[in-house]
Amino acid sequence: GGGGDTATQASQSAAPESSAPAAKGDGTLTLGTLLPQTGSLAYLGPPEFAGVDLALKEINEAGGVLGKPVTKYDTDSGDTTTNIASQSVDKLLAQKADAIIGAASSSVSESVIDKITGAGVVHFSPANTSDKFTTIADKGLYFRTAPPDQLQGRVLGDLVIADGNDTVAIMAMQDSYGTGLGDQVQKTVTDAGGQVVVRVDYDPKAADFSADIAKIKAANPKGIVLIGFEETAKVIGELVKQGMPASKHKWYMVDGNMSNDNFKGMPKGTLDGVKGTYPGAAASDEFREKLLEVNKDLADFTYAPESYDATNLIALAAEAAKSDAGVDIAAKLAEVSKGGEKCTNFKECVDLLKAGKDIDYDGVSGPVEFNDAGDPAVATIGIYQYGPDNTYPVKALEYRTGNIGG
Amino acid sequence: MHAETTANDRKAAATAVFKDMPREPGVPKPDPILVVDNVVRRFGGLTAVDVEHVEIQRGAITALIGPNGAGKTTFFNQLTGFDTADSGSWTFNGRAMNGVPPHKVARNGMVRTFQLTKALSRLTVIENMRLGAQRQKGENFWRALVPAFWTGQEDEITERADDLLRRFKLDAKREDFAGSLSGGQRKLLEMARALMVEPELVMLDEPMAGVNPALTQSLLGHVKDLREQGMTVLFVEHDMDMVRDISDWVIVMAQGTVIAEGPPSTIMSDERVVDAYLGAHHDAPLSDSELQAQLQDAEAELEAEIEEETQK
Amino acid sequence: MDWITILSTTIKSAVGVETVLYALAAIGINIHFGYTGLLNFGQAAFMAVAGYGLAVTVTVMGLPFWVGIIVGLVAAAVLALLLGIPTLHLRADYLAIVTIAGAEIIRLVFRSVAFKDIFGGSDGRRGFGTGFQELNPFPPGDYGFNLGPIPLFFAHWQLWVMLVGWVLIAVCCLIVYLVMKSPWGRVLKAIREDEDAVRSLGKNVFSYKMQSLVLGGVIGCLGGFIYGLAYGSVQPDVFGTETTFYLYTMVILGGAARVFGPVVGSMLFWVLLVLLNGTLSEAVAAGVITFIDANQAGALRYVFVGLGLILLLVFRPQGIFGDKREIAIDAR
Amino acid sequence: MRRAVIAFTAFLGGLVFLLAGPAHAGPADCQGLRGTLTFQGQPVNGAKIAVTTESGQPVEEVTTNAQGAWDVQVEQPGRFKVTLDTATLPQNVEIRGGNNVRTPTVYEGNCSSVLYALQAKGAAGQQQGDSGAGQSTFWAQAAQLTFEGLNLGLIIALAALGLSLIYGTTGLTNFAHGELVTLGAILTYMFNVGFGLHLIPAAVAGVILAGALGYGQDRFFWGQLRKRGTGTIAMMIISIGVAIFLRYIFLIFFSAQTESFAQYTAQPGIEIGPISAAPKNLVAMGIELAVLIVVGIALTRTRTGKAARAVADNPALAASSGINVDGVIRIVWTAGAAIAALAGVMLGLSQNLKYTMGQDILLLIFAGVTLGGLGTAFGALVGSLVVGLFIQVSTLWVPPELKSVGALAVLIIVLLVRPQGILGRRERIG
Amino acid sequence: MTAAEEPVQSKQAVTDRSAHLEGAADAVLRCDELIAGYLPGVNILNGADLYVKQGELIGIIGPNGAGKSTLLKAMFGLVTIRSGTVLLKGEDITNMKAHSLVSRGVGYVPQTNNVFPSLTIEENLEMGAFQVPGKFKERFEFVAELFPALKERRKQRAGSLSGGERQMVAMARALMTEPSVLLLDEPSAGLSPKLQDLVFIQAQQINKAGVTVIMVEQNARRCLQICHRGYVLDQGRNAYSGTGKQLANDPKVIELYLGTLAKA
Ligand SMILES: Nc1ncnc2c1ncn2[C@@H]1O[C@H](COP(=O)(O)OP(=O)(O)OP(=O)(O)O)[C@@H](O)[C@H]1O
Ligand SMILES: Nc1ncnc2c1ncn2[C@@H]1O[C@H](COP(=O)(O)OP(=O)(O)OP(=O)(O)O)[C@@H](O)[C@H]1O
Ligand SMILES: CC(C)C[C@H](N)C(=O)O
Ligand SMILES: [Mg+2]
Ligand SMILES: [Mg+2]
Repeated sequence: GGGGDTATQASQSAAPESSAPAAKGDGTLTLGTLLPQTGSLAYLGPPEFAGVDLALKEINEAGGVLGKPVTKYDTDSGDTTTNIASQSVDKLLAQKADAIIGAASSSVSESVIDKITGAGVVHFSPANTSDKFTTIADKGLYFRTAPPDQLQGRVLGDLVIADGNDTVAIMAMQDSYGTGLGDQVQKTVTDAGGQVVVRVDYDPKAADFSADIAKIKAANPKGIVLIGFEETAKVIGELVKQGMPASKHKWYMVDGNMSNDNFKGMPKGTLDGVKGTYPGAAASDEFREKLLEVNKDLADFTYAPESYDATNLIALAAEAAKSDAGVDIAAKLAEVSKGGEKCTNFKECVDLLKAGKDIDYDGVSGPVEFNDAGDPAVATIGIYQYGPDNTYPVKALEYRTGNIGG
Repeated sequence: MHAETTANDRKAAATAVFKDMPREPGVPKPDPILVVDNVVRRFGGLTAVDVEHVEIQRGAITALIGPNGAGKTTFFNQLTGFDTADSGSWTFNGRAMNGVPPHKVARNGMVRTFQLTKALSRLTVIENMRLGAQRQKGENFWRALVPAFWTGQEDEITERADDLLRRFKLDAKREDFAGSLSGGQRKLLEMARALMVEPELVMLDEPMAGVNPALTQSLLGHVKDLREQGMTVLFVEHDMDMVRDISDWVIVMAQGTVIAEGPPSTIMSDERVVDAYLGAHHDAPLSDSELQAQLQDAEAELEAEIEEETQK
Repeated sequence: MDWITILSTTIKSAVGVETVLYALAAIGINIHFGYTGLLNFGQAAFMAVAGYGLAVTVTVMGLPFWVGIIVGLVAAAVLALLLGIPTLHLRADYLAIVTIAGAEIIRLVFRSVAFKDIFGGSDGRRGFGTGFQELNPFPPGDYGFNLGPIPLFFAHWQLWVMLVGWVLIAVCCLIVYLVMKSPWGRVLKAIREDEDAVRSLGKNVFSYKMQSLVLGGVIGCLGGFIYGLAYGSVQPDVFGTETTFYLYTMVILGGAARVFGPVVGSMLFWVLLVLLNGTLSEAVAAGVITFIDANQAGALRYVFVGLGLILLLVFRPQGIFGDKREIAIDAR
Repeated sequence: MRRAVIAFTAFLGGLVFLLAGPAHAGPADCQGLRGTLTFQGQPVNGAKIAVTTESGQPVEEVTTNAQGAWDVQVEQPGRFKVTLDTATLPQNVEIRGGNNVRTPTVYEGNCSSVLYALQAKGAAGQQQGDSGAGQSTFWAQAAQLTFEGLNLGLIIALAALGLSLIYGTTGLTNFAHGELVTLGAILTYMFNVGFGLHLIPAAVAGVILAGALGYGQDRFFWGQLRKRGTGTIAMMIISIGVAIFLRYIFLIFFSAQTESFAQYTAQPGIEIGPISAAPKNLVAMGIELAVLIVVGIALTRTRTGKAARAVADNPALAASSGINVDGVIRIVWTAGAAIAALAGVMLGLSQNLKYTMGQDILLLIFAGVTLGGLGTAFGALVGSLVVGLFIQVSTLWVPPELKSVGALAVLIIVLLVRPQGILGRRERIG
Repeated sequence: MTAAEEPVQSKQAVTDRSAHLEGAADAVLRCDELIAGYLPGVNILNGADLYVKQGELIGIIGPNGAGKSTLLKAMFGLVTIRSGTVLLKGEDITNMKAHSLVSRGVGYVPQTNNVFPSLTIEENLEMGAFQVPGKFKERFEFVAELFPALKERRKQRAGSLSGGERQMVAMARALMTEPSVLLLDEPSAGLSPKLQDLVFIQAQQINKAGVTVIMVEQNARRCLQICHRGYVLDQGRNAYSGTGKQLANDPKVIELYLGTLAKA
C-alpha cells in the first residue's frame, strides 16, 4: 500500500511554470532547513542539523547578517515514500524563508526544487550528490556543497579495483542518487578491468530483499557495492543469511549508508573490514568538538561540514549582496566562494566583506568553489573502514581530492 | 378483463388437447413451447437431473411435482441458464437454448422465479416491479441522460406494476423497501415481478409456499387469467390442492428423472406417484377421521416406545 | 497561535485542488460502490493511468497537452475493461481484493526500475503542465478577497485548475443525477442487491457492471488529471491503496448513493484534515501542546481521520445525506 | 626453485607494501595508472604493460616488478589505453575473459587502478563451461528462492489464518488486520528492546498481550457494533478507519524508523544443500507450520471450531441452536489477533520492524486468503504458500521490484478460472 | 389489508384481554402486549398476546406480513421487544439472548435461512445438539430414522440442498435437543405432501410426549386440525383465538384466512 502521507498534499503547491518573482527582501535573513527528521535518512539528520546550528550560532554571535540576527525554521524532509517534504516547503515558503537548506536525499530535493526555485528562494543542499542537479533547470537558484557523484563513484570504483575485485556486484537503491552513483561505479570498474557481474537496482521500500540477494548470490561476485540508505541494514541481514558475509566477500558502502549507529545491533564482526566512502575532507577535531557541543549525541558526522559551509555561504552571500532576497543571495554565492581573499569562518569573512574586499570562503568540507552549475568544482572523498565493533573511525584510511569535471 | 367465453375457451382447449394424450413420460404434445432432450446435471456422484424427453404444451398450465430433492429446481436452473448442464439440449419456441446466458433466456420470453426468494432489498417494492419490464428505453445509458426519452414508457410500466401489486396485495407496501417484506410477501413480489416481464413462458418455483391460503386462492384466479391471455405456465408446487385446481397437465419427477405425466385427476392416483411423493393423502385432503386414525397409530407407537424405555 | 493562517488555509481547502480532485475520484467510487455495489478498491489506479497517460504523452513522447488528456481518458477506459473482464464475474469481496491487486500492479509497474525510462521510477514524471497553463485565461497574480482579517487568495494557475475542476464536478454530478434516477440507474441499484434476480429479469448484468465501471473509472480519472495539472507532477506512491481508502471515507462521509455525497464528503474531509493539521502543528510550535513533537502532530491528524471515520460509521452510518432506513435493511 | 624465489620476494614485497601502506594515506602525489598482477595469490613478475593515450600515442611501457606491481605516471589526465602483453605472462596463465586491453581514465591529481584478473589456462573450462555452470547456479538460485518463498508464504499464511478466522466467523473483511500484525511485532519489540527481555519470552508476552487486546477489541468495539446491527460493508469501512487510526498511533509511538529485535539480527546463514538459511528462519517456519496445522484441525474437528463456522454462516440460527455467538466470536478474535501477532513477530524476525510492516503485506495476506477461497482455513494456507512461492520464485524471470506483480497476477488469473478460489466452493443458485 | 379486513368484532375477537389473562394464569410461556419491530419507529407487533399451557400445541395463522414470524422471533430474543413481557415458567425472559433460552429448554426453527449452508448435514445436526454434545449419537439415529434422506447425505453441505431438504435439516436440527418448548415457523413449507404429513404427525407426537409446541403455519387448515388452540394474527394483533376446530369452522376466518380451495 501507498506511502504514509500520500493524501497529504497541503494546499499551496507551486506551479512549476511560474517564473521567479522579483526580489523583495525584508531585511531579515530567514533560513529554512529541510532535513531528514524521519524516514530512511533520519540517522543523517542530526549531523546536518548540527552543522547548520553551529554555523548559525557563530553567525549570530558575530552580529548576524545585515545587522540582524538570522532566523531559522526547522522542518522535516521525510523521504521519497512520503511527501512530507512538499508540505514542509509549503510551510517554509509561508514563513518567508529566503533560503532553504536541504534536502539530504537527491530524490526529495528533486521533488521540491520547482516549488522552491519557483518562489525565488535559494535551494541549497548540503548533501545532494546526484549528478542530475548539475543540469537541472533551477533558475540559477540551486546550490550544493556536496560533490556530484562522479567523484565518489570514481573513488569508490577505483577502490574496488585496487582491492583486486575482478567480479563485482552493485546493489543500488532505485532513485536518482542510487542509480547515478551505481552507474558511475560501474563505469569505473568496467573501464579498469573489473566485471560487474550483477547489478540490482532495488526498490528501497521493498519489504525484503531475499530475491535481490539471491540474484547476487547466483553471480558469486568478489566485491559487493551497497548503495542505499537505512534499508542497507536489511540488505546486510539478508547477505549474511544467504551466506555472503563480509568475511567472504568484500562489501563497499557509500555516504547514504555509512553509519555508526545503524549496525550496532548486529553481531560483532559483521561489518569488520567493510570499506566505504563519503564526501568531505578531514575535519579538524576542534570542529567535531564544536559540533558535539551543539548536539552531544552525534554518532555520525556525515555532511555536518557541508551543512555548516552551506549556512555560512548563504549568510556571506547575503552580506555581499546587501540583501536577504533569495535571488540576490544566489547571484552572489559563486562570488563569495572563490576568487578573492581566503577566509575560513563567518566572522573572518564578514569582516573582510565589510572592509570591501572580495572574499574566497574555504570551508570545513573543502575549498568550496562553485562552478556555473552551482556545484563545488573540487572536493574530497574519504575512504573509511569498519572495525569489528561495526563502527568506523572518524579518520579516513585515505582522502582523495579531485576535480568534479575530471 | 376477458370475456367469460374466451376464458372457458382456453381452458377447454387445453383440456381437449390433453384428453386423449398417453400418460407416459416424455409424451409428445401437439404444440410444445419447450422441448427438452437428455438434460443431465451431476453434482459429484449425485445425478440431480437426468431428463430424457419432456415437452411443455403452449398455452397450458403444467405442474411439475416430485419429492424433495427430485431435481426440480436444478432442472429449472439448467433450462434458464443459471447453471450449466453436463449435457443435453432444449428448444424454446423452436430455438435452441442450451448455453444461452440467463438474461438472454429471459429476453426470449422464458422467465423463472426463485424458490429461495431474491428480493432486491434496498429497492422499493414498486422499483422491484418496474425493473421487470422489458425493452425499457431508459435502460440505455445515453438515452437515460435525457428523461424525455423514457418518462412516457415509465408511466405505462408503473401503471401495470400498480395493477399487479393490487392483485398481489402488496399495494400497501408499494413504497417500502423490499428487504422489509415478510417471507410470504417476498414470494408474492417475486412472482409479480416475473409477470412484469410479460413472458411467453413463466416458470414458477413453489410460488405459493408460505403464502396465506386465502390469498393463494385469489392468485390462482390470476394465474388462470394468464393462461387466457395466452401465457404458458410451468410451476413447481407441493400444494396438491393448488395443483389439482389449476393445472392442465402434471409432470412428476423423482430422483432426477420424469417418472410420470398425466392430467391432475389421474396422476394423483398413479401408484408410483403416491409412493414416491404423495404418501397417504393422495386424492383428497386428509379428513378428520383419517387424521384421528393417524394420531392413534402414532400414539400407540409412542406408548410402545415409552413402555420399552421403562422396561429397560 | 496563528489563527488567521489556520482559518485561511482551512477555508481555502474547502474548494482547493485537493478537494476537487478527490471529489471527482469519489464520484466515480460512488457510482461503483454506492450505486452498483462494486467494491472497487482500485480507484487510485484510474487516477494513476490518467495522470501518467498525460505525463508520459507530454514528457516522453513530446505530444501536445490535449493529446495527453485523450490518452489518459482512453487509458482509463481501457483499464476499466481490463479490470472488469476478469473481475466482474466475482463476488463482491473477491472483487475488492482483485481490484486492489490490479491497482497495485499498476502502481508497481509505474514505479519499477524496469520501466524507469517511461514512467520515471519512484520519482515519477514532472513538467507537463505547460500546455494547460497556456490556456489559462487569468493573467498572473493572486485572486481572492479578504474575509474580515482572513485573506483568501489563490494564485492564477491554482484558480485555473480549480475552475476547470469545479466545472467538471458540476457536469459529473449532473450526469450522475440524471442517470441514477433513470431505468439505467435502477438496473445498477438492482445489481447491487442481487445479480441473479436481475439476470432472471432479462438484464445483461455484466454489461451494466462494465458500463458502471467505465463511467466511474473515467470520472475518477478526471481526478488524476487534476492531480497532475495542479502539482505539475505525478508520483506512483500517491496512487496507492490508501488514496482509495480515503475516497471511500469521503463517499461514506457524504452518504453513499447520493449525488452530492462524495463532493460534500471530500470538502469535509479536507477541511477537517487541514484544520486539524493547522491547529495541531501550530499548537506544538507555540508550545501549547508539549507531549508530542511536530512530526507526531502530523501523524496525529491521521489518527483523527481514522477515529472520525469510525465514529461517523458508528453514529451516522448513512453519512450526511444518507437514508437511515436503507442502512437498517440487512443486506444479507 | 624459481617458485621459491617468487614466493620469497612476494613475501618481502608484501612486507614492504604493508610498511609503505601509510604512505598511501593522505592525498597521494600521484597522477597516472597503476596495478598489481597476481596469480593464485602470487605476484606475477616481468609482465609487460603498454600504456598509450586513447588515440594510440604511446605513453610508456613497463614491466611488473617483483611484487607484481606496475605504475605509470602521466602528465595530462585523460583516457588511456592499457595493454597487457599476454606473451609475457607465465606460460600456464591467461587473462580471465581474454581481453587484454583496458581503457581507464586518469583524473587530475589522482591515480587510477587497472586490474587484470589472471587464471590458469586449463581453467578455461570455468569460462567456457559457463552454460553448465549457469544451469547449476540457476537451480541453486531456484532452490534458494523456493525456500524464501516458503518462508514468506508461511508468514503470510499465519497472518492469513488470523484474517480468515475473523472473516470466517464474523464476515468482516478486516482491513485493520495488517495493523494487528504490526501490533504483535511492536509489542514484542517493546518487551524485547524496551524492557530488555530476551526475544523468546518477549514474543510470548507480546503474543499474549495482543491476544488480550484482540479480545478487548471485540468486547468493547466490534461486538458493540454487531449489537447495533452494523452491516458487513459498513464494518469493512470501519476497519479501514481502525487501520488508519492504529497505523498512525504506531507512527507516533514507534516512529517511522526501521528497527530490529535485540536478538537474532543478521544471524549468519547455514548451508543446507543448495540453500542457505539462518537458523532463526528454520525455527520460525517450524513454529508457523505447527500453529497452522493445529488451528486448522481445531477448526474442522472441535466443537468450538464448528461453532465458529456455524456462526459465520448464520449468527441468528447459531444462537437459536444454543451457541453463545458472542462468546465464540470473542474466542475467535482473541485467537485471530494472537495469531496475527505471532505472524508479526515472525515477520519482524525475518524482515525487521516498521510501523507499516503489516500494511505492506496486507495485500499479500488478502491475496493468500482469496486465492485459497474466502473463509476456509486450509485454503488460506494453500493460497498463501502459492503467493509466497510466486513472489520469490518469479524473480528468476522478472525484476525483483516487480515480484509482487507476478503473485497478484496469478491471483487474478486463478480467480478467472475458479471464481471461488482454489479450495472455495461454489454457491448454489435458486 | 384494507379497512374492510380490519379485525372483525365477533364473539371470538379479542377486544378485551380478559380471556387471555384468565387462560394465561398457569401458562408455561406467555407474552403480554408485545410491541416490537425492526425499523426505528415502525412497530410490527402492536400488542400481541399469547399463552401456551404445559403440553399444549398452539397454532398461529394469519396473512402474509401479519407479524407471525416476528412474534416468534421476539419471544426467542431475536427481535428487540419494545414493550411488553415474555414469561417462561414465570421467569421474565424478555429480550433474553437466544442461546440462554436454548439452555432453558426452548427450541426454534426459523422460517427462512434455517440451515448452516457451509456445514454438512451432520454438522448442522451437531450444532442442533450443541449444548448437549453427549446426546448427539442417540438423537442422530432418531432423526435419521425420520428423514432417511438426511442420513444418506450426512456429508453433503447443507448449502447445496434443495429447498425441501433444507427444511428437513432445519426440522431435524430442532429435534436434536429435546426442548420443552418448541417454536416452529412454517415447518411444512416447501415439503412434499408426504413429508408434510410427517411433519404434522411429528409435531403432534412430540407434543404428546410432553413438549409444548407453538407452530406458525400457512398450511392453515392442517395446522388447525391438529392444534389444541389457535390464534389468528393480523397486523401485529390477535384477530381471533379459539380452539382449532372453532377457528377452522368460523366462516369469517375461512373467508379471510383459510380460503375455500381445499374444500373445493
Ligand atoms: N450445488 C449443488 N451441489 C451438490 N448437490 C446439489 C447442488 N444443487 C442441488 N443438489 C442436489 O441435487 C438434488 C436436486 O435438488 P433440487 O433443488 O433440484 O431439488 P428440488 O426438486 O427442487 O427439491 P425441493 O422440492 O426440495 O425444492 C438435491 O438432492 C440436492 O441436494
Ligand atoms: N428484517 C426486517 N426489517 C424490516 N421489516 C421487516 C423485517 N422482517 C419483517 N418485516 C416486516 O414485518 C412485517 C411482519 O413480518 P413477519 O415476517 O413477521 O410476517 P409473517 O406474519 O411471518 O408473514 P409470512 O406469513 O409471510 O411469513 C412485514 O410487514 C414485514 O414488512
Ligand atoms: C545524505 C546523503 C546520503 C544523500 C545522498 N548523497 C543523495 O544525494 O541522495
Ligand atoms: Mg426446489
Ligand atoms: Mg413468517
